[in-house]
Amino acid sequence: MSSSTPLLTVDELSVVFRRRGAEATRAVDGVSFTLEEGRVTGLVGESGCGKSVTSLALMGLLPDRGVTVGGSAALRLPDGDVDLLSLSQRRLRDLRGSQLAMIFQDPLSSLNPVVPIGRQVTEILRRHRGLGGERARKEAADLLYRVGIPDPTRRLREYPHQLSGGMRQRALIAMAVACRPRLMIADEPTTALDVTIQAQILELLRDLVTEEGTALLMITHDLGVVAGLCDDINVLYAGRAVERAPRSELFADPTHPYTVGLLGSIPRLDAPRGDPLTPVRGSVNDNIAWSDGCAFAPRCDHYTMDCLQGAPALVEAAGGGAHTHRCVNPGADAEREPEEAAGARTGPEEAPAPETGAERTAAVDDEEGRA
Amino acid sequence: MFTKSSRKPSAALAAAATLALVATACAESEREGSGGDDSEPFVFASAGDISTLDPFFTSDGETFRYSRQVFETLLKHESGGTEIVGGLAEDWEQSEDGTEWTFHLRDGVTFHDGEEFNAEAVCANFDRWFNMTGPYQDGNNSYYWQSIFGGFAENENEDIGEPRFESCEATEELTAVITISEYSSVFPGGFSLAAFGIMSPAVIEQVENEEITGEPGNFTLPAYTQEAGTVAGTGPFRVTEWNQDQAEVTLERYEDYWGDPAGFETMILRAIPDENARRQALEAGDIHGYDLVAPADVEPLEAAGFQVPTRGVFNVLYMAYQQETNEALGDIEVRQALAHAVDRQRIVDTILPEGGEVATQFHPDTLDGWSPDVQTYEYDPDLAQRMLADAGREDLTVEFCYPTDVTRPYMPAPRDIFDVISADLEAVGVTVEATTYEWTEYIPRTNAGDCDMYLLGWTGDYNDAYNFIGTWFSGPSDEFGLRDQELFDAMAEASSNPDTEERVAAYQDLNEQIMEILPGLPISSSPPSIAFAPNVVPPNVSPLTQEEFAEASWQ
Amino acid sequence: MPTTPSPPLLGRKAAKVDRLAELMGERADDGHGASIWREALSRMRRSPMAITGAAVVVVFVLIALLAPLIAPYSPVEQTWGDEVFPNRNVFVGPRAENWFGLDNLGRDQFSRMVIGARQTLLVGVVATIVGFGVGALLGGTAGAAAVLGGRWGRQLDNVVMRFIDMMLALPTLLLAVTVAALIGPSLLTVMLAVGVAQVPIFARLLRGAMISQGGRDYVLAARALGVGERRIALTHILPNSMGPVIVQSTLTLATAIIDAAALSYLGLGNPDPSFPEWGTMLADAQRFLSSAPSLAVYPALGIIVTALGFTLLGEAMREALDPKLRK
Amino acid sequence: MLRFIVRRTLQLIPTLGGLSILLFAWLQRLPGGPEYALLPDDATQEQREALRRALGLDEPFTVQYLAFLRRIAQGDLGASLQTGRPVLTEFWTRFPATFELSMTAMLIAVSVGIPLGYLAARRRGSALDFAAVGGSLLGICTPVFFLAFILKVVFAETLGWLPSAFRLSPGLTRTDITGFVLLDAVMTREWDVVWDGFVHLILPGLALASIPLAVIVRMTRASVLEVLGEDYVRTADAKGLHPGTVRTRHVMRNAMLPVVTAVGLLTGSLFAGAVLTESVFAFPGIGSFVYSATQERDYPALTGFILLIATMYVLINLLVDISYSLLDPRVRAQ
Repeated sequence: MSSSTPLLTVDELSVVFRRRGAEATRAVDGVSFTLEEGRVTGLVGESGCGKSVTSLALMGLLPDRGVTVGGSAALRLPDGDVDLLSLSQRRLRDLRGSQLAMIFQDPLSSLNPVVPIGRQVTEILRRHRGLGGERARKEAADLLYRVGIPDPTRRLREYPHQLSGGMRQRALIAMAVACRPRLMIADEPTTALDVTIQAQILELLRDLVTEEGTALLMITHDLGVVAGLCDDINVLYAGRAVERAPRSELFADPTHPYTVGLLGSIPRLDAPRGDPLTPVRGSVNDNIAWSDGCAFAPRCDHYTMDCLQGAPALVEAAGGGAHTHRCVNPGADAEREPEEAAGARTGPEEAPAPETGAERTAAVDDEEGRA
Repeated sequence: MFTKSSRKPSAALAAAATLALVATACAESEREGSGGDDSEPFVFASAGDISTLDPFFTSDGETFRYSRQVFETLLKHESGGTEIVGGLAEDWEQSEDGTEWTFHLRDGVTFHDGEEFNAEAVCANFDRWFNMTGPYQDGNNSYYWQSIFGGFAENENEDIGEPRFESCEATEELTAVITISEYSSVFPGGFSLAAFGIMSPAVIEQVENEEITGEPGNFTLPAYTQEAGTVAGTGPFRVTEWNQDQAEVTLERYEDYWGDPAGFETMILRAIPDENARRQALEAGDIHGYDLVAPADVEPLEAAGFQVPTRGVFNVLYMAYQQETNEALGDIEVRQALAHAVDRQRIVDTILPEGGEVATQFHPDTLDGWSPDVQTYEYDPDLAQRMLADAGREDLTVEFCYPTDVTRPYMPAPRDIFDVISADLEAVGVTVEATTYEWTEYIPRTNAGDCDMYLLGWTGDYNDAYNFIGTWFSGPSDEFGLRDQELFDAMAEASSNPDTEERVAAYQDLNEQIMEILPGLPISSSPPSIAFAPNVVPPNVSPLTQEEFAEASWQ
Repeated sequence: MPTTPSPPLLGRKAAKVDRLAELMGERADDGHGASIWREALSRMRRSPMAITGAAVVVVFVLIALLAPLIAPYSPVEQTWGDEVFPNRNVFVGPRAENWFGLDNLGRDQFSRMVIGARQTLLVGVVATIVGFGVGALLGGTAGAAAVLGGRWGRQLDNVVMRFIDMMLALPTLLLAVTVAALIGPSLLTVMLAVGVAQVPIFARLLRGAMISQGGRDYVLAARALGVGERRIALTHILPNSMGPVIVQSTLTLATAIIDAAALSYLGLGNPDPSFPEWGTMLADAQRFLSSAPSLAVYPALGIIVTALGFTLLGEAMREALDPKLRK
Repeated sequence: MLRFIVRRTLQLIPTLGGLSILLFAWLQRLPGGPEYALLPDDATQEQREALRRALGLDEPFTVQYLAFLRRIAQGDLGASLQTGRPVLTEFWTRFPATFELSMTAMLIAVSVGIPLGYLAARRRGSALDFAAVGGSLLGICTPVFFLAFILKVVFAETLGWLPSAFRLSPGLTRTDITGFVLLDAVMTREWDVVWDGFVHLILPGLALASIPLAVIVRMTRASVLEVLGEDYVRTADAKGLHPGTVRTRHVMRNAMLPVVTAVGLLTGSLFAGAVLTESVFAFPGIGSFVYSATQERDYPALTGFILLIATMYVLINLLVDISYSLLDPRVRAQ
C-alpha cells in the first residue's frame, strides 16, 4: 500500500491572516507532516489551533485576500509532483474533487439546501469525469448505495433537509469519493452526528481508505476518533505541531504536557468512580506568541522560565523514531501522571466506538466550531 | 418621435450623464428642426385632462379650452379682449325689456359632420338643453345652464330654480329668437359661455337616447362624450381623438371652416398637472406652449427665448374680513387700519406676474362700472397702528386662512402672498394665526365664515361687473358676515336694469359704496401667464383665458 | 534591606507571572462578560461608517438644539423683502451678512436652514416615536401573545397580525398620503402620517424578534425554572428583542425626514410658513430651481446629509448587533 | 403545495375585507366631502346640502358601507368625480402605463442591482464595494421627487437627450390592442412606437428605480456575503466546480431567496412610489391619477384605486410567497 515517497509532503506550512487595522494572526505556524496512501493521519487539537486552516490551505480554499500561505505541500501525481500551495486556481480546481476531496464537519450546512442531492452528486461527476444525464444519475445512485444510503434513486431527488444527519454525511462522503481521489481530508466529519451514527461513519471512512488506498487526513479534536481510526497523529497547538507520533506511541507515551492534558480530559470506563477528570486549564485564547516562548506556557502546570525563551524546537522524543515533540521539559508530565498515561495506553487500543460519545460530551466547551 | 431644441450639452453636467448612455445614440437621429411645416403637431399643455367632449356637462376650464376650438357659441369675446362680439351670430339685438334676444346667424357655416348650420340647429341645441331630464338635471351635469337659464321645462327636483329660458324660435333660416322670462345682467354674457357650444343637429338626434348612468356623485356620462367620432361643432378644429390613457386630445384643422383656417394642421392638448413639469417640458421641447406659468418662471423663460405674452387683466384677488366671526372686524376703523397695514404694492412688485396692479375695488378696471372715485387705502403702517390704537384694538388677534396646493389665475403663490401680508400685519402689532385648507375644503370653509380673514379671488366669465360684485354682495352671506340690506337691494336693482348705461352708472355707485363699507380689501388684479415656444406665432392672448388657437401658427 | 527576604521559589514564580502577564497584556480578555451592547459599541467605535454617521447626527442634533443661538436673524422676518423680486428673477445670493443669501421673500436663508434643522428633527423624532410607540405596542402584544401561546394567545396574535397585514398592504407612501389627506395639512399631519406608515414595520420587526427569542434555550430554561409566563415575556424576551427595533428607529428617523419632504411636495406638508422645515423648504423652492437653484439645493443637501447620517448610524448599529456579521 | 396556495389565498380575504372597511371609513370622513368637489366654487350651501342627500351621504355609515360592498361585488367601483368615467375603467386605462413604468424601474433595479450587489460582496472593501454601498445609501436618502427633478434638468433640459414628460410623443399614432404600449407596438411591429415608448420610460424609470435599486444592491450584497460564508459554497469549491457553476447554482441561487421577497415587496410599493414619479414626469398612469384624486377629493376614485392597488400589492406578495416556496424546498415542505 504505502510506497517509498509519501503521497503528500507538507513542509513548514504557515498561514497568516492579515486584517486591516488589526495585527496579523499566524493561524498555522510552520506545520510539517506527510500522508501515505492507505493510511489515516490525524490532526488533533482544540478549535483555534489551526487544524482546519491547515486543511483549507491544502485544498486552496482560503480566501485570496488578507491571507498569506507559506511553505510547501508536494502532492505526488502520476505525472509528477505538484506543490499544492503554489498551483494556479485553475489547476487546483481540476485537482479538487478528483485528486483531493474534502468532507466537512456539518453535513446540513455543507449541502446546498435548494439543490437536490442527486444534482449535487452528479455535478462533480460531470465536472471531473464528464458523465452526463442518465449515466451520471446511475453512477450517483451507485455511489449513494456504496456509502450505505438505502433507496438511492429516491434520495437523489430529495433535498438535504429531507435526509437524516447521518444520511447527509454519507451523501457528502459519496461526493468526496465520487472520483476516487488519492487524498481525502475529513474535517471533524462526525462532530455533528449522533454517537451511533459517528461509529458507522468512521467505519465507512476506514473501509474506503482500505479499499481504495486513499490517503486520509483526519482532522478532529476528538481523541476517541483518533484512537479508533488514525495511523499517525499530529497534535497541534496554536498553529504548531507540538507532538507527532504513531497512534500507539502517542497513547502509550505522550510527552508534551498538552497531549497529556488532552488525554487527561477523557473520562474512562476503567477509571475509579468519583475520580475527577483533569481538564486542561483555560482556553486556547490564553496563549502567547510562539516567538515569545512556548505558546502553551500560560496553561501549563509545569512551565519554567526556559519555556519563555523563544519557541521550543521540535525534538525527538525519548522513545525516538517517529515520535517528536516540542517541549523544553517534557518529563514533568510523565512523572506527574504515569498511571494515567499508562491507562491511556490500553484504553484506545480497544476503544469501543460508543465511548466516543462520552468523549464528545467532555469536549463540549469546544462548541464554537470553526470561528 | 420627439423633437428637441438643439442646445449645447453643458460640459459640467455631461459627467453626470453616463446613466443615459443608451439614449445618446438616438438623440442625434431623432433630432429634427421644428417649425415651418404646418403639418407638425402643435402641443399645448394644460393642468388637467378634459372631462367630456360635450362641454355642456361641465364647468371645468380645461374642457372649455378644448371645446372653444371645436364648438362655437352664439356670441363670443373679441379675440384678445373682453368685448362681447358676434360668434355664430353675426349680430344680435335685445328687446327693450331685455327678454327677447334675436340672433342673426352667420351664413355658410357647416358642422364638422357636413350638416348645415342654421336657426333650426341653434334651437335644436337650446331645446335639447331645456328639455333635459333625469340625471341631466343634476347640478353637476348642467351647472352653467342652471346658473344662466335657471331650470328645465320640467324640473324634477325642488332644489332646481325656476326656468328663465322660455323658448327658442327659428323665425327665419338664419334668425333665431330666444325668449327669457325676465332680464338679468347675465345676458348677453351668458350666450358666450363655452358650455353652450352649438353642436350639429344630426349628432343631437343620434345621441338623443343616450343616458347618463349611475347615481348622483357616481355619474357616468354617455359614451359619445368619452370617445371622439360623434361630436361635431363648427369650430376651426375638429376633434379626432381623445386618448384618455395619455390624457391627450388631438384636434385636426377643419378645412371647411367659415373663417380663417387654423394655422396648425394638428393641435394636441396634453395634461401636465405639475407647474414645474410643464415648464421643464417646454424647455425640453416636449411641448410648444402651456398655461398658468409661475410668475418666477416668466423671466427665465423669456431669457431662454420663449414667448410669454402678457394677457389682459380680468380678475381680482382680495383679502376678506369676516365681520361676525371676529367682532373686532365688525369695526370699520379696524378694517380700514388693516387695509392701511398691508403693502399691496410689494405683493404686486415681487410676487405677481408683470402687468399686475394693485386693485382699488372688487373688479379690474377693464370692466364697465369701474369707478375712479372709490376711497383708497394707502400703505401706511404708522397710520394703521394709530387707527388700531384709536379703536382700542392694539392686541388684535386674527385667524388668517389661505389655500394650499393651488394656483389660481388671480393668485399664483398663495403661500407667498400670505407670508407677506402676515408679516405686514404682525408689523403693526396684529397677531396672525395661520390656518390652511386644501382648495376643495377652503371654499366651503371660507364660505361658511370659518375664517376671520382669508384670501380669495375671482376670474370673470364675461364682461359685466355684476359677474364680479354680484357674486359676493347680492345678498347676506357668511363669507363676509355682511348684512347690509340697503346694499343688496341696490345690487338687485342694478342687475335687472336692461339699460346698459344706467346699469354701468349704478355699478360705479355700488363700487364706491362697497369700498366705503370695506367688506374686504381688494389686493390686486393680475394676468395669468401663458408661454409658447420660440418658433410659434402665438394666438391673441385673452384676459378671459379664452385663446383661439386657430390664430396661432409656426413661424 | 527587606526584613523578610523572599523565598527564591516565590521570587521565581512572581517573575514568571509578571512576564506572562506582560506577554498576555494586549490579549487581555475583553469580550467575556461584556453585554452585547457594550460589544456592539466597541465594534462601532472602529467602524468608519458608524463614526461618520454619528458625527453627522451629532452635528445635526446640536444645530437643531442650539438653533436659536446659531441663527443670526429671524427666520420669519422679511427683513430684506425689498431686495428680492422672484417674479423678475432677482434673487440675492450669499453675501457677508447673509451667508446663504436670501430666500424668495427676503428672509435670511442661513437662519431658515438652522431653524429648519430643528423643525426637521422634530418631525423625524415625533414620527419615529409614533411609529415606534404604536408599532411596538401592536408588535409586542402580538409577539407576547404568540410566545405565550394558548388558544387566546394565538388568536390575539392572529387578529393583530391581520391588522398589520392590512396596513402593510397599503404601501407606505399611499398610507401617508391617505392619512395626510384625512386630517388636513399641518405639521402634526406630517408627523402622524409618516409615523403611522412606519407602524407595520415596527410591529412586524418586534413580533418577529420576540418569536425568535421565544424559541431560545434561555426561555425554555426560565420556563423550566417555573418563571411566570408574563414575567418571561416582559423581563426576558422583550428586552432581548429590542435590538432590531432600536436599529429600525434610527433608520426611521432618516425615512421620516425624506417622507416628510415627499408629503410636502405633494402639498400635504406643514402649511405654516413661519416654521421653516427642510422638506417644505425644498418643495417650495423647486419652483425657483431654474432661477435660484441654491434655494432648493441647501434644503436638499440638508435632507440628504442628515438622512445619510442616520442611515449610516443605523446600518452600523445593525451590523454591530448582527451576530451573523460579527467577524 | 396546493394547500399552501389555498391557505395563503384564503388569508387574503380578511385582509382585504378589513382594508375595505378601513378605507371606506377613512374616505367617508375626509374633510370637505365629495359635495365640495362636485360643485363649482360658487355653489350655494343649499346646493351642497341637496347633493349630500342625493349622494346618500346623510345615511348611517353601515348602510353606506353595505351599499359600497354590494357595488364592489358587482365590479362597480363607482365613477370618478374628476372625469365622470367608471373608476374601474380609469384604473385599467392607466394601469398599463404604470405597469410598464414599474416593470422598467424593476428591470433597471434588478439588472443593475443584483450584479452590482454581487460584485460588491465579492470584492468586499474595494472601491467598487464602497461606491455601490455609498451610492445606494445616497439613493435611499435622496427624496425621489428631487432626484427626478435633477434627472430632468440634466438629461432633458440641458442635454436634450431624453424627453422630460409623457408616455409617448404627442401625435404619435399607434395601434391600441391591449393598452400596453410596448407590447402592442411589438405585436404590430411599429418599431418607431417601441423606440418612442422606450425613451419615454428611461427617466421616470430611473427615478422610480432609485429606491428599489438601492435596496436590492444592499440586500444582494448582504445576502451574497452571507452565502459566501456558508459551508455549502466551500463544499462546492472543494468539489473543484467551475467558478461559474458555483456562482450560479450555489451562491446566487441561495443568495437570491431573500432578494426575491424584497423584489416582490418593492414591486408592490412601486405602484405607490409612482404617485411621486408620475406627477413629476406627467406620466399618465395610476400614480398621477391618485395624486390628482387626492387634490380633487375624488372619493370614489381614491377608494377604488387604493383598494385596487392594495389588492394588487397583496396578490403580488402571494405570488412572491408561492415563487419563494418553489425556489426554497424547505418552505415547500412545511
